Amino acid sequence: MAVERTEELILNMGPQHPSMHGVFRMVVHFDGEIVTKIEPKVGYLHRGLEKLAESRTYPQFIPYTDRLDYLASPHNNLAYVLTVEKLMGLQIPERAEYLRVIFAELARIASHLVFIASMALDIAGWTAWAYCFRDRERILDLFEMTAGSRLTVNIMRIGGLSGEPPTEFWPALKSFLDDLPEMLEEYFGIFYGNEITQARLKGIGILSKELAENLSITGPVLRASGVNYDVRKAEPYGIYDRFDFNVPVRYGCDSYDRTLLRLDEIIESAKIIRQAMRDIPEGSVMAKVSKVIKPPVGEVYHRVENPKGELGFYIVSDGSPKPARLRIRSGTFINIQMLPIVALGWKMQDLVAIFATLDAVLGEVDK
Amino acid sequence: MNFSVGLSTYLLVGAMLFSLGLYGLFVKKNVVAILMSIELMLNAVNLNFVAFNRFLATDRLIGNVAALFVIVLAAAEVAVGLALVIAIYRSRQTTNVDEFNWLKW
Amino acid sequence: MSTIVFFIFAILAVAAAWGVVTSQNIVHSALFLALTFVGVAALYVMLNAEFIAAVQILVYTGAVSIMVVFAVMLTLRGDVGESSPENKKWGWGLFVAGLVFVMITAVILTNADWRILPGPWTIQNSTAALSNLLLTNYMIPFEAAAILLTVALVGAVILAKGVRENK
Amino acid sequence: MDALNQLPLSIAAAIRSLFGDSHSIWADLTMDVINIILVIVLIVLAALILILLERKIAGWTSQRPGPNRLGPHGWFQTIADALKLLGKEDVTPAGADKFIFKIAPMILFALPMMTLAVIPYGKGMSPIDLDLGIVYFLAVSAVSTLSLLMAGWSSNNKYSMLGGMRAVAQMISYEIPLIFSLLGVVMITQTFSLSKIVEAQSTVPFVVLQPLAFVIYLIAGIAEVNRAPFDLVEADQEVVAGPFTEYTGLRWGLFFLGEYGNMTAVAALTATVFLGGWQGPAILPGYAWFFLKVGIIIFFQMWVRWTFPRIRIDHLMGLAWKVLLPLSILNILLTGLGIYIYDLVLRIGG
Amino acid sequence: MFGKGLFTGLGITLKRMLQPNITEFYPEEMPKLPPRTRSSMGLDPDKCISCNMCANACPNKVISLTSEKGESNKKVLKTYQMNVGRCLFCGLCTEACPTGALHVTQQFENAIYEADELKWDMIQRARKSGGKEGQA
Repeated sequence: MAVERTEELILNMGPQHPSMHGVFRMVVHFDGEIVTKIEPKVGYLHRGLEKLAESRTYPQFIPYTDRLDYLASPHNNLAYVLTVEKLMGLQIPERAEYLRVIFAELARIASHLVFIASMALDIAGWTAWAYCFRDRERILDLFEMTAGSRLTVNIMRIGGLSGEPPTEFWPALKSFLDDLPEMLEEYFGIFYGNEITQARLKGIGILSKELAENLSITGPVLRASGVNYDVRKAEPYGIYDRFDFNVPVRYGCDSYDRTLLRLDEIIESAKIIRQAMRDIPEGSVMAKVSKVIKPPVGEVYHRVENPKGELGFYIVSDGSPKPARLRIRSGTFINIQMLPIVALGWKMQDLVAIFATLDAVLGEVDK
Repeated sequence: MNFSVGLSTYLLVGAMLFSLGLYGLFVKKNVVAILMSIELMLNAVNLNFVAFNRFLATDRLIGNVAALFVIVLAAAEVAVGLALVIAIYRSRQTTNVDEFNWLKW
Repeated sequence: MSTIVFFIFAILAVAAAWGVVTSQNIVHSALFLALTFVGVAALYVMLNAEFIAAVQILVYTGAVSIMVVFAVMLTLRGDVGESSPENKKWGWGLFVAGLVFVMITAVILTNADWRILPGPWTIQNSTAALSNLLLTNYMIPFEAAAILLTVALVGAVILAKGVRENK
Repeated sequence: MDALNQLPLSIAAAIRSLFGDSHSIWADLTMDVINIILVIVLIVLAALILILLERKIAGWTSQRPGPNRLGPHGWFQTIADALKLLGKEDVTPAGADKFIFKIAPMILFALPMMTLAVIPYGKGMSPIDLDLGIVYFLAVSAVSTLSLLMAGWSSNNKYSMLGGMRAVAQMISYEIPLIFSLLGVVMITQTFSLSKIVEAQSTVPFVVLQPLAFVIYLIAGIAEVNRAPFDLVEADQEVVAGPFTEYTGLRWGLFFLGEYGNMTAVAALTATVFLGGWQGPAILPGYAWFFLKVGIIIFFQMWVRWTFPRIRIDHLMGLAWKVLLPLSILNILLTGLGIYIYDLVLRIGG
Repeated sequence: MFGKGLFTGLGITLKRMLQPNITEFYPEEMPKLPPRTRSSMGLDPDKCISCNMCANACPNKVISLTSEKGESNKKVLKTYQMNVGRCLFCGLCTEACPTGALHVTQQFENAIYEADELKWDMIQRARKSGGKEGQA
């Protein structure tokens, strides 16, 4: 048989494209509807955060970390302040530790809700999107009443938190957790349980365990490929070793399992928050920290389990109030490299769905 | 001059369509265009069938039946023709009939 | 009244057919072809063959769409303006086509039997009559056509898809 | 009640009586012009109402009020949007095939006008009562494929072209189950005339006799007018807006009108063929029943749209060829058997 | 059974369709923002001791203030400018303020037409609002 060839279609998807989650751009080569080659292009949202850090003092950089993965900003705060505290050898009060866990896990739930919403939207399930955003509002309200902002929360400080949650925080949190199972049931009914969704996602975009490990994929994408790896368990930070929770792992390696894994993680996060609510001690939320933070000379790396993957900060300190060098290892930036490999041979619609399962946030990708 | 629409008028329209199709068949290089020309000729024939039926056999529908069969044949012809075009295009990367000078592909 | 309508559609059909064969752009050709079909369908209606007219539009719009798709698929994007070139023998083509046209015209115009106006149309329910005819007198050709279509479509699928060679 | 029922007919007769000879060519011509205007008004009105309804339903499903600024409960929102569209710049992209680009939306808008002209809106109230109503309807609505393809190709945009290609693949595939599902009804009534089909449903609507065909027609009809979950042609997430990507202002608005007009046409045919058209208990006049049924079908289409995700293209084709087509052929077979048995019983009994 | 999920989805949307709306009708009803919401900054010029802590805490050099020695050698605030175009609304300045002169307000309608209006003269703003805005 002769070489099969039809006219190749080169399509420039993004940076302005409805399904590109911001300003991601990929040059996709199509044979009909089949993807034959993908060239991802990043950098449209590059703000030079790593360089900016060198001209900001340590506390001043915290608001910038909000702008990394802006759907789970407390997590970025947490990763950064933990790194600085590790560098300084700082102990923080117990109550602050518990509150950090609560906010981090709330942020995980919020981030995963946005994931479900955008996943549903990318396969045109408009109403599921609206429901997820409706319920995410309640988490954002919790953030707002505590830290004063909804999206760029800026809640963590080196040595603790920006403030004690107000009194109305606890009943609101409890009622949210109580309503959560009902919400998840609704998402399942309208999105996961739908046969069209399952047909769209099951068996699509197989990311094998070996490939995932070789590409150093992290986070839910990795765990959906059957690898039981979670920084919270593998290298517990903060007080995560005190909580009883499972790391959900799925073995399907496909888009559907990557999507469903987020739902499992929401359940586990809710479990952690409940335990933290039960055990939280009274006390201060801020350690004694000098006004001008001057960590000792040295370098440090610390990582946390961000909703999107492993988020690590590497800081080199020269003893001045400003970091000499700061490097961010962001989860989706690494995860996104699976796209040109995994999405090959699938259809255009699958490409959109596979990209959506990565839950890419361009703030984190482009830094 | 009588402008009433008689049989010969219809037949003349058919003849024009047929000749145009024939012309296209001769001069077009693109296979798809040649298929289109053939469609034109078949339409001309159909028009004649229906016209003859209407004028010369007003109590029977044999012309219509013939036209229906021609439409079926045209559909089959288009399907096979286009399949051939795509098969040839795959190996030769051209739709130009002048370059279809191999008896194999 | 009907004369005017006839000439509108006849001229439309012929002009569109002219467009089909002279247009250098294959997609334009295909769209002109659609216009020709519409014109011819209108003529069918004037010839009391409504069913044929409807089938004509139903079948041929599909065919034309497919042709456009093929034309686009098989044409390099940049030069679609000259995607349907003409070869050097246009003089011969013109000559032969013109000759055929003159011959047919001569036959039509000299045949006095055909110089007639439409008589009364006696068949009331022509679609029902047509179906009766197809399933009684023309049963065998009808079935044969069905088989032909099936075979042609299966063949088309095989041709287009390509047979996998056994390894 | 009967007077109300006959109201449009009485008006028509009154207009005709203005002419000396109520069946002169001028009376006919006047009535035709009035009918054409009525059908255009119907489409524009339907589009105005349906666009608002669509947005309302989109809002209600996600617990929002929908448009609520202009007029009571936002009822004038669509009019404002139409005015906005009128004021927009009419952009023709460089490198577009200008004539085709400009004519494509007009074709799509003209088609529902042509199809809605043969629908019987009430007893004796078809603008044109064709013997071949169904065939005509299907033939005309098949042309919309071509207009989408023209729009997609002429825009000189790869997304548009992909959308146009998808339109051809999808609509030609779904036409077949669509036609086949209607054949069962045609076999029972032995006519293509829509008004005769409605009259045949005076005792029982065909949805009872042909439930399978009804479901097939509903699904294929949604696919035929490119609505979710079969809206691959203008799938925002993949091909931006498909053939409509490059259109602006009034031309885009014409596409919108065409889409809602097509939706109305398909719903009207469903109501006519399967739900008994204007037949109904005499508590409401016939045309009210007709529009009620059309409204229910359209509501169902919108409800489905705001619930389901979009189907993938291979599943779409698979559904048409592997599920709906065999089912519709089975339906024809069952209908034939049913008619045969019914005749047999009649012959034995009578 | 195939199709069960489809009908479940239809049921959910129908149920939600019949439920009351949850939309906030801004601007007819202003949202009730919690007191900590960092929507904009407000300054109480009388409380300000011109210590420059806010300007130092700011990551983006938004705040610039000048002062002059008043009677009894105390610093008196002369000008207080915020270049809000660069503001991250992180709230670090209000946290740094030792007297609570600079505070967050819930005034979130900050849209303006001219780029020049992004330079807030905080003393003027305080005077204009009469100290009423956003008593946190």
